[in-house]
Amino acid sequence: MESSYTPSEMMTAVAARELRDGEVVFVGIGLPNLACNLARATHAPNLVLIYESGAVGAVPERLPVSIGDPALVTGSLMVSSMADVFQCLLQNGRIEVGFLGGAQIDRYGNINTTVVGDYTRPTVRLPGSGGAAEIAIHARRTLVISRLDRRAFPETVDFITSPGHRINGRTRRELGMPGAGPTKVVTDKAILEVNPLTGELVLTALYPGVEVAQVAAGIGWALRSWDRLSEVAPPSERELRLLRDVLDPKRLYLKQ
Amino acid sequence: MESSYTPSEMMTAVAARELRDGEVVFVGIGLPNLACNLARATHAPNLVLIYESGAVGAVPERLPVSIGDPALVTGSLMVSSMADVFQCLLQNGRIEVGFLGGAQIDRYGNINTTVVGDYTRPTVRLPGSGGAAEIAIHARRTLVISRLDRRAFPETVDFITSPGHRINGRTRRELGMPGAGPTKVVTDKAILEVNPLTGELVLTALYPGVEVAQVAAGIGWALRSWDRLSEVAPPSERELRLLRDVLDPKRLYLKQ
Amino acid sequence: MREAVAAHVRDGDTVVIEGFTHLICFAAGHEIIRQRRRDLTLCRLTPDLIYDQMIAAGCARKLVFSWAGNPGAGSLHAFRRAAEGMGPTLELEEYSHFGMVARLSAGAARLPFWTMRNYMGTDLPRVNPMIRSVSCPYTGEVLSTVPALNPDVTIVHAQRADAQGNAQIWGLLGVQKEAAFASDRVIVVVEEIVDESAIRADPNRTVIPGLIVDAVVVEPWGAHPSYAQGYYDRDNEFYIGWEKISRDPAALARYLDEFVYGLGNRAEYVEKCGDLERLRASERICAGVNYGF
Amino acid sequence: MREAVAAHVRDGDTVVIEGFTHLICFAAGHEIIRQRRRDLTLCRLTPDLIYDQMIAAGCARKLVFSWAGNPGAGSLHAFRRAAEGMGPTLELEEYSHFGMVARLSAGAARLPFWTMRNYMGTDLPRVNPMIRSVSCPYTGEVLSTVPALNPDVTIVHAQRADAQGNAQIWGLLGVQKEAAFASDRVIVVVEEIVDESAIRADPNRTVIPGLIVDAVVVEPWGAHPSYAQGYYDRDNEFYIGWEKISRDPAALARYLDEFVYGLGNRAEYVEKCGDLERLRASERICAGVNYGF
Repeated sequence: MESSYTPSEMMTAVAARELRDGEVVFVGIGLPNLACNLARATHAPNLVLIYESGAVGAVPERLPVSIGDPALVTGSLMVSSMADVFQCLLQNGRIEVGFLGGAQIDRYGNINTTVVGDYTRPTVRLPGSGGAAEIAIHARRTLVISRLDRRAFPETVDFITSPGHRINGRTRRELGMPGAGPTKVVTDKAILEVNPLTGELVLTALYPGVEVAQVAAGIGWALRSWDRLSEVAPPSERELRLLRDVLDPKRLYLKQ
Repeated sequence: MESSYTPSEMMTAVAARELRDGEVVFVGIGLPNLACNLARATHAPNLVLIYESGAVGAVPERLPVSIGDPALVTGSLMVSSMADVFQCLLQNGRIEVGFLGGAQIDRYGNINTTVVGDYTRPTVRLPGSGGAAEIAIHARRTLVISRLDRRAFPETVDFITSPGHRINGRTRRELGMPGAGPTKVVTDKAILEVNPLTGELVLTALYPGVEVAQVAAGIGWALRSWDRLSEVAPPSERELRLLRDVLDPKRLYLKQ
Repeated sequence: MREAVAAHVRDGDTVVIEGFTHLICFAAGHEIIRQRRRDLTLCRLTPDLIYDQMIAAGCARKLVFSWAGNPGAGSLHAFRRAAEGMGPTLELEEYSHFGMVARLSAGAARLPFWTMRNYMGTDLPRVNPMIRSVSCPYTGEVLSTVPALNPDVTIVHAQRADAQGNAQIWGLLGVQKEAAFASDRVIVVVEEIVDESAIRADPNRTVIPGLIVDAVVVEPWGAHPSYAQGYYDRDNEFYIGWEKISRDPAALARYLDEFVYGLGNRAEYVEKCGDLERLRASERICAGVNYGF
Repeated sequence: MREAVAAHVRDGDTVVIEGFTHLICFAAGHEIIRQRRRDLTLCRLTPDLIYDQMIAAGCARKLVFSWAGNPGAGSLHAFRRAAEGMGPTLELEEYSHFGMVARLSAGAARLPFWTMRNYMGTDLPRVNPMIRSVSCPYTGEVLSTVPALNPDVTIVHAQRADAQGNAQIWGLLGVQKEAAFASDRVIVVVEEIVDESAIRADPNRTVIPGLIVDAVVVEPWGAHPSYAQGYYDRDNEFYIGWEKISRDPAALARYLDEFVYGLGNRAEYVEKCGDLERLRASERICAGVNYGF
């Protein structure tokens, strides 16, 4: 069964491959953190991990359980105040990659982590922005990791916490956003990428053994796709070994 | 000759007496620094010395030769960045007393440390504001130490670096300045204080053996004075002993 | 702590208990609950378990925040019940982390507002009229602004301070400095009081000067179940367990009875928690630097 | 240093060599003079002796500053001759310290301006049209503004850094952090290069992260005649002596010939200065703190 792997393991491996050596990454907890550490352990040893909590150049000795885990500080290169994190690093344009997730991601990559339903009378109250709004605006590009699900990928989000590529028809450039926004969405079945012309998320690559219909079934709008879809390589033995034996031995995040 | 003392010693002693125990003082080099340390050694042991360089609660083991002397840092309570000094301490309103000096001080307490003559073609180019402009604006009150001299006390300064009590006829309140400005001027012969009604510097106290005429001779405008002038006590034996044996044994600042 | 809260935290106050994951002063939150403060405007980037408890205890009239979740463990259900209209009414004022940091930065500088390049394309300004804009006097660019936040009282937990409140913090710094300078009154709670000479030996470590501090309280383990770098680790089991407790109002009430109302002070809490020693930090002591001249 | 200056400091650049009394990188200033850079816009709160020398050497087209004196010792006469129309023409742009700090803070945050409550009643806005104002979108209060300062290159002297330029500074911090983040290129000059592990052992001491640094140069005594806390004291005799040298253009030219043009690098300068050991700092090493968890 050595070739079998969980969707989480695949998503983590795919996200890791998106990171280039030496890049400065604004890291979140969970799969993004695992993806960054997998990249560091493989093709990107010089990746600089920055957490919104202020840890710069973190080399966590254990799997951080929160974005402010003490293990992110111990042995890091610098601790910044949060004012410096947002002003001197993020707004300054030093963050090359940001990671975002969300309860809802729509056709144009707008992300909602605030409310399901009406803002004043929500059916579900979500945590809110945290640093997500400014990460989506300032990071040179952002990667989204999310499992396919019609509720998670509606035609339009109930609330725009983090702006994507079209907001009421207006482009990021028109609105003056420095970063490129969510250019790629890594799901459990396929990869979606933004079509730079329309600002729409389109299907560009399938995971092994996945049909386009399975992907479309998890998307709340008429999903377009490239004429020629590439197939994404599964996690290598090495990637799996690192994920299972070193990075998440307790299977905290990679079980399913 | 033990009762004899220099003008510098008198000015320092007088300035020291102006400081109340526990006050937070923005200190300059030279006589202000000596005055603060004299006050700490006598009636104000809990005076908090802050230097614009960032040293907070400094207890200099030697006479600092500059506002950024390393002796101001060693053993201090805190080192602040200059952004914090000006925003979180000064603009925040935490500085109770500021010290200022100047090449020119006019009838309304306006101070010039920028140029003698025209700004664009000065006869003498002075160092400029440094932190003086914002100290004059924000410190709850400021003390000025300066020797009497008609050139140093003109009717009107050539350039307002640090605002006093009337600027083109407008009051500090009208201009929105939080602090009270230069309320007292300690000279080598007498003390001038602001008349809160007119904003004018007036003679309020004479040093021992000084005549009003001697003071007026060093002032470039028709100096008004209180009807009843108080006489300022000379430096006590204790004050002189501290100044000469402990605070400035090499007579760097107290010679004349 | 009892005296400090009694003297400095009043009904109707705007209260900030800061600390980003690190150094969250639960000891102060519990004492405020015990003293039954009411109508508080609670401000924090991440309300965390401490504000979830204070909301459940009825201390809060309003919440000002930017991320209201249970980091890595789920929801803050007392907050959610209120926000979803199934609990006591709670007024919400919502920003992003950068917005909250900017509000406290303006407060610390005693400026009425702070400027950011932010919020374009988001719905936050639509639901929060306090997010406004200003035009640059040089470029004409329109930038977003938030108003200053100047709390009545800010409570900061630090590793150590002297008797005057000169407080030293290492590890994550969050926005504690800005919150303290922005506040009218400041309570510093520490793991240990040290002699002034220990502070003066390393002045670059001082984050909050005593001259802005109104009360100093020693409260070992005062940040539990959050952590204090170099003293104890985060009690992650408690954070995970909170999901179950806060989900059930009755269970939450029982928790407050048992661990807050039922106890007189922090020492009793520490004793009741039992084996906190399991969280004791390992030794990773750095080298000192030379302050000589 | 030769390579770093050759690669990163270009004719016509806006250059910042910061350090408030502490850690002023004379080594870099001398190398810029040696490489005969021209038309530089030199920015510093306190031009100090280093910019007086660079002005005398003809490197500067413009000076942006807030206090141009020789701290505790007199005047900067090369600056004064220019300002008083008796030397080469030098364009001046003048602020107060707070204004310069604000300009660099805006630059570091990549905002076009910074807001202050300042300058009312002063003549500075009259002679500097870049000091403007903005209305608060909440209170309507009119506040003063300064434009961002974003240098082409900033040179920061630090006590130590690793090979990537993660730099640690203690003692006075000045505006080095803001200047470095505001700059397009950053050169970090240090008293000693340390292993990355030494930086990682005490991350709260790091002021400038390597990710914004373009070049790292090791230059012991590189800040002489200014000082480096924990390494060497200020050479006050030199500062006092500068009054006499800078007052006489011929003497100043001789100084530059002897101590700058006549030398190939900093090591030769240190040797020529003779007994700098007299300035060696005493030992006042602080205790370390625990980063364990």
